[in-house]
Amino acid sequence: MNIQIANIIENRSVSDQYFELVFDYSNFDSEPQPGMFFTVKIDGAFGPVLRRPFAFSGWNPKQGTASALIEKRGNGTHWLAGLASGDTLDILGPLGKAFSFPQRGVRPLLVAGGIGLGPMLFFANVLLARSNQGLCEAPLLIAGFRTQSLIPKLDFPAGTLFCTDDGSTGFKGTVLDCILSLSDALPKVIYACGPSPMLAALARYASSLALPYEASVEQWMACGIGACMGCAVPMTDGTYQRACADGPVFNGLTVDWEKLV
Amino acid sequence: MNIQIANIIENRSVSDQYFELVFDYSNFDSEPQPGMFFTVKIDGAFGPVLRRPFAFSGWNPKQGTASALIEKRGNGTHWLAGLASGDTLDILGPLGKAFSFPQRGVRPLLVAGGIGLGPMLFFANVLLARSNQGLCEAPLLIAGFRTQSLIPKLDFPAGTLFCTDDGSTGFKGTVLDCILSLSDALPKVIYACGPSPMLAALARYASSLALPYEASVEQWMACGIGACMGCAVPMTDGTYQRACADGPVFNGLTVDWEKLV
Amino acid sequence: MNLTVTIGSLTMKNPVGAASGTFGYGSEYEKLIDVHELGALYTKAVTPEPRGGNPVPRLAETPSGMLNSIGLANPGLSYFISNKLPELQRMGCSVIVNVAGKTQEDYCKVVETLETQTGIHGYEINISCPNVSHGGLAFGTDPGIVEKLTAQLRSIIEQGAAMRKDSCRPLIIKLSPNVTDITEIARAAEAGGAHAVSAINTLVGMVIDVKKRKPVLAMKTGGLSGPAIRPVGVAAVYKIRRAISIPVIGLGGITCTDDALQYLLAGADAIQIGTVLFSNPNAAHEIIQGIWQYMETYKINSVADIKNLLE
Amino acid sequence: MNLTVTIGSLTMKNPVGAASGTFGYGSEYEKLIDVHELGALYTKAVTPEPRGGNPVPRLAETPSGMLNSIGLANPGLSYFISNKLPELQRMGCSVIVNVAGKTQEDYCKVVETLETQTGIHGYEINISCPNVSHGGLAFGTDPGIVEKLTAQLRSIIEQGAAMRKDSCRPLIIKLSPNVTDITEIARAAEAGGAHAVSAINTLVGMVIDVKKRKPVLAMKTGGLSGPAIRPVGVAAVYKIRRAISIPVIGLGGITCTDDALQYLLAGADAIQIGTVLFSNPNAAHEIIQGIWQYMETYKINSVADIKNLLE
Ligand SMILES: Cc1cc2nc3c(=O)[nH]c(=O)nc-3n(C[C@H](O)[C@H](O)[C@H](O)COP(=O)(O)OP(=O)(O)OC[C@H]3O[C@@H](n4cnc5c(N)ncnc54)[C@H](O)[C@@H]3O)c2cc1C
Ligand SMILES: Cc1cc2nc3c(=O)[nH]c(=O)nc-3n(C[C@H](O)[C@H](O)[C@H](O)COP(=O)(O)OP(=O)(O)OC[C@H]3O[C@@H](n4cnc5c(N)ncnc54)[C@H](O)[C@@H]3O)c2cc1C
Ligand SMILES: Cc1cc2nc3c(=O)[nH]c(=O)nc-3n(C[C@H](O)[C@H](O)[C@H](O)COP(=O)(O)O)c2cc1C
Ligand SMILES: Cc1cc2nc3c(=O)[nH]c(=O)nc-3n(C[C@H](O)[C@H](O)[C@H](O)COP(=O)(O)O)c2cc1C
Ligand code: FES
Ligand code: FES
Repeated sequence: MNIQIANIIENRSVSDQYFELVFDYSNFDSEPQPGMFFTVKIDGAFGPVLRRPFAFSGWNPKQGTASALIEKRGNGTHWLAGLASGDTLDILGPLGKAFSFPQRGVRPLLVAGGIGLGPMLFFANVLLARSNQGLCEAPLLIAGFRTQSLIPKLDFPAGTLFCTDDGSTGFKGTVLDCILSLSDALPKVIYACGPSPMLAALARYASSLALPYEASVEQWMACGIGACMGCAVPMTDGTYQRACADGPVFNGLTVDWEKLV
Repeated sequence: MNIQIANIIENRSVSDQYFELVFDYSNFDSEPQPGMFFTVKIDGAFGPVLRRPFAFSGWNPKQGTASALIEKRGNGTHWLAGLASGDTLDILGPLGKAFSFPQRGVRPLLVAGGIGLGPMLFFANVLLARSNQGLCEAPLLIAGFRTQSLIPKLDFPAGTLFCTDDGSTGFKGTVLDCILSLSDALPKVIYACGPSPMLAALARYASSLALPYEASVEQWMACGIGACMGCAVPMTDGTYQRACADGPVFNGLTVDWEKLV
Repeated sequence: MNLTVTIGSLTMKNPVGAASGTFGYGSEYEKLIDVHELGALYTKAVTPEPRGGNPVPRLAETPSGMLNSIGLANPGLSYFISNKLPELQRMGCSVIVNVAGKTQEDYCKVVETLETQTGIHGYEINISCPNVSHGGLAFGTDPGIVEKLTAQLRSIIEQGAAMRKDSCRPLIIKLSPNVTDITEIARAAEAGGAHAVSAINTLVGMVIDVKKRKPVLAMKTGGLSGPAIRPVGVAAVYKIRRAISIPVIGLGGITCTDDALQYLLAGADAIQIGTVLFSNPNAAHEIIQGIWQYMETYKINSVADIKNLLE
Repeated sequence: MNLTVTIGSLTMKNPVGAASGTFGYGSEYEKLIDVHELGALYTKAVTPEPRGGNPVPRLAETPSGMLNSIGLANPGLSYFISNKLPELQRMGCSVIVNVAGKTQEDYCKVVETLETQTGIHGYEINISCPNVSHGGLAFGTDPGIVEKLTAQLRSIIEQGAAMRKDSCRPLIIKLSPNVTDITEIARAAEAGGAHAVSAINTLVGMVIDVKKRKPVLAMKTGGLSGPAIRPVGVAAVYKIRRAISIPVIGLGGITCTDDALQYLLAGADAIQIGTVLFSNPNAAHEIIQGIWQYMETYKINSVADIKNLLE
């Protein structure tokens, strides 16, 4: 983990609301793993006081680049969307805990909701590579979106299932509906990133089947490195964990989703 | 006076610290006159709460453009310097009172200090045009700078005298030294824009010779249109006038320069 | 759908007012915007005598805010009546005269005199002024003084109304945030007979120019306004709303519809915009439209119901 | 040239400290910056018992600032002593323990216990906590309570020093800006025997999510920090400096050298940085360098002389 002024290698729109930011990662001190994130300082002169956190969506050690999939939400992400190759970014990373690898012989189910796609795509690609080496089974990625126009124009692993709320493409319904519709086999382990209501629904599902379940949680952050206790995530045992340092990936069965909002 | 979202036609560096901003003026409701100014909103998303005031440095009714010479000082002007043709600006203008025209037969002396050049160049060009029509004498422009590298690469009226504090070009010394060195004839009327100490020195000089003297004064502004009383300029009679609405051009002999800082 | 707001006997056509000191007496803005669209125009403070105001500089910019030390510069009561009031009367919006003074008598004198005039729809009492007969601490910091001043002004306007055979003009006490417990002052104003309170006035602040090695403002400290103080204002209104039952007018750092809605949800009956007018004179228009849309979205009939939407 | 700062018996190597609550107990930042460069590290508040902190969300962003309602989350006194103190002792900078509590006894218990420990260089008493035995208003709003609390803590540390046969650790009272007259509270701290005061803690603020129609923070209000409050902090320090003669430690919205210099010129003997660390962890280093350069430019030998440069 360190801070670098990184060059933007590429910044391009990949769907209606999403863009892919690729930046020089050659000067960072450690490798990003799926589930980890970084924070970006927004707009030098007049920017807001908090950095913005984004999950890694990929890492290319040969080219020395890393990437994130970003949704245009407020001022910060709109500002980011306006940057181009050649601009620089003040980046702090890699931060947080990654997803753990599935056991051999268990087909991992990866579930992404909306912009939660970034880390799941990264994880899917890493698992694919591992499965090619015989280290694990090939993953199944299920990616849900409100509507077709949000689905980014990117390479997805073969067999990826798409769902849309409005049925404009793929399965019509939520990712959970889609999982329930999988006739062939019940999932054995679930990894997910997406909006909290989706993660909570998956937690209920995983819990009902006693499936291992890891979820990457979003919470407002200040320091991003575990010092300020701002990003607390409520646990079922009544304690709080820090999204930035103890997460963002948690055992989804131990998160108190009700209290997380 | 009105507010327009104006297209930037050209924005280019003209010296070490100065740039010339040219923008579409075709939609404004009245003509800018030398000494008048406009205010610009800085950086939509995260900008400061106050607009930035700049004097007009030119107006081209045929092309429907107006311009300003701007010095890079703080965040606002640096942000402005980064804009390019095609970007838009939120502009309020024209504001304030202009210089009055000299009587016929009196050669007007125009004095500019640093970035005070903008309005004086505008005025010089307007007076040149009038003198070509026989409406007044051709003006003499004296422009002072700290050093040569600040002098903008622009067209100056023939006969313009340049002074630099460090003697790197032209007359070595202040604009007042330069005036005092003019052997041919004493000035009959002075118009000036520049740093307050320069304007104050000219006031002492003009007063000692009982010369008419108009000075364009800088003062922090909030509303820019005369409503808030923030831009008060202290007068020798103990009252305050508003730089934005009663000025920025004042009878320089009535300004209380001591109290203006 | 109904955008009107009722404060005492006064009905404002919508909840958006221009804050005192940022809008002059309206005439300057007439060239830029439709002043008659405003729910209310709160004038620059009026004092008994003309005041030139403070030495310069009077302004400083701060992160997401600004400091001002205008010093209640105003042409005085007589000039106000003869020159500004006629202008105000043709603005087409409710005119609330902001009143300031150094002593209790000053406030009374201004209100008493204005009670003989027409075309005034209410008074906003700026109690952030230093109280000379009380060691210079602002009037607004002492609940006892606030209640007494309010009661005295209330009785003056009751008399005025009786004389004019008219309903009593609303008395709005403008609260200072520079106190330990703003609800205590709000309660004092209510107890004294205020028809409403407005909150917040500016926070005390200072900027030092490190190159010149002196405060930027000639008066050293000034009043902090703008988005920087919005969270302080929203918190104040939220607490005041739960402490008193007269209407609350919220202000401080409002720049757009969402900011205005924060105040309305927090419990404000109306709002004012100040500093934003300097960068966006059109803000009132935009916010009025925006509130209308919000009410449509949530199917609310009256602005007063927005506060009930807060969970 | 001398960057050291003296507070009571303590000499800090430079005037730049990391503010309580923004720097944890230092270990997280060790990976990013040279923590030993700091003049002082003010720990996250320590309370007698462990505290999980407030419900979530605990953070909200505001214009040039942020709200937090962490709620004094901390592992409690015993865990602090066994696990955090050893870490702190190897940081290589002065360690000031920030102390909080719900009752006067809480504060006394923490300080009393820590007096038996080594590796602590001073105490900063967070009197912005709600005082349960006093209706929930913060300790720091009542000069009488502040003087009494300060005096009691002073006597505890005097005894501790005697027992340790060591000089007395400095007692720093951290003032809340949410009061009518902060100089009154500063005078009470001085009268009670404080070695220094620090100012300011956060302002009370609130943000409402107009789409969700509820306050963003689970606790509704939170503490406003960051550049937005800097003018309030500078004004407070300027006034406090002229009201008391013990050292003043300035904080609130400092992001860079110029901001720090504003506080030092206003009269602060040292400064702290908080919120800026979230966006720029390297800020302390930059500010220490910057103050050094300023002193060179103005040919000043001691940080303490910067305040004399103010005209
Ligand atoms: C661990 C983590 C990983 C994330 N990964 C991604 C990602 O890969 N792609 C992506 O598009 N988004 C991601 N996000 C969300 C992203 O951080 C926000 O969308 C972004 O900060 C919005 O900034 P803004 O200035 O555009 O919006 P603003 O207008 O400032 O805020 C819009 C919303 O964004 C959220 N937000 C703003 N600031 C923060 C903050 N400091 N911490 C948490 N949430 C905030 C809030 O919910 C807020 O309501 C992630 C968040 C976390 C915590
Ligand atoms: C009537 C008038 C005409 C002007 N004409 C020109 C011009 O033609 N060309 C030019 O380069 N500059 C001109 N200025 C000065 C220009 O407004 C400032 O340089 C600019 O506002 C600085 O903005 P900033 O954000 O870059 O600097 P900041 O970092 O915000 O401030 C730097 C300095 O700029 C000045 N300043 C900042 N904001 C204001 C404000 N609202 N009002 C007045 N001064 C301010 C202050 O002295 C401040 O210390 C004029 C000013 C006035 C009042
Ligand atoms: C330049 C200026 C002048 C002001 N003058 C007055 C005044 O005369 N009387 C008053 O009660 N408030 C005055 N105020 C305070 C505003 O009315 C308002 O309470 C404050 O600015 C907060 O709102 P805002 O953040 O929207 O500006 C003034 C504010 C500014 C910025
Ligand atoms: C996340 C956070 C947690 C804080 N926790 C504490 C605390 O435990 N004790 C305390 O005295 N102050 C605490 N503060 C206040 C800061 O120490 C400081 O007084 C305030 O943030 C103003 O400084 P700044 O603007 O530089 O952040 C906290 C501030 C923040 C932002
Ligand atoms: S953001 Fe500070 S602890 Fe997680
Ligand atoms: S800037 Fe408002 S009166 Fe001049």
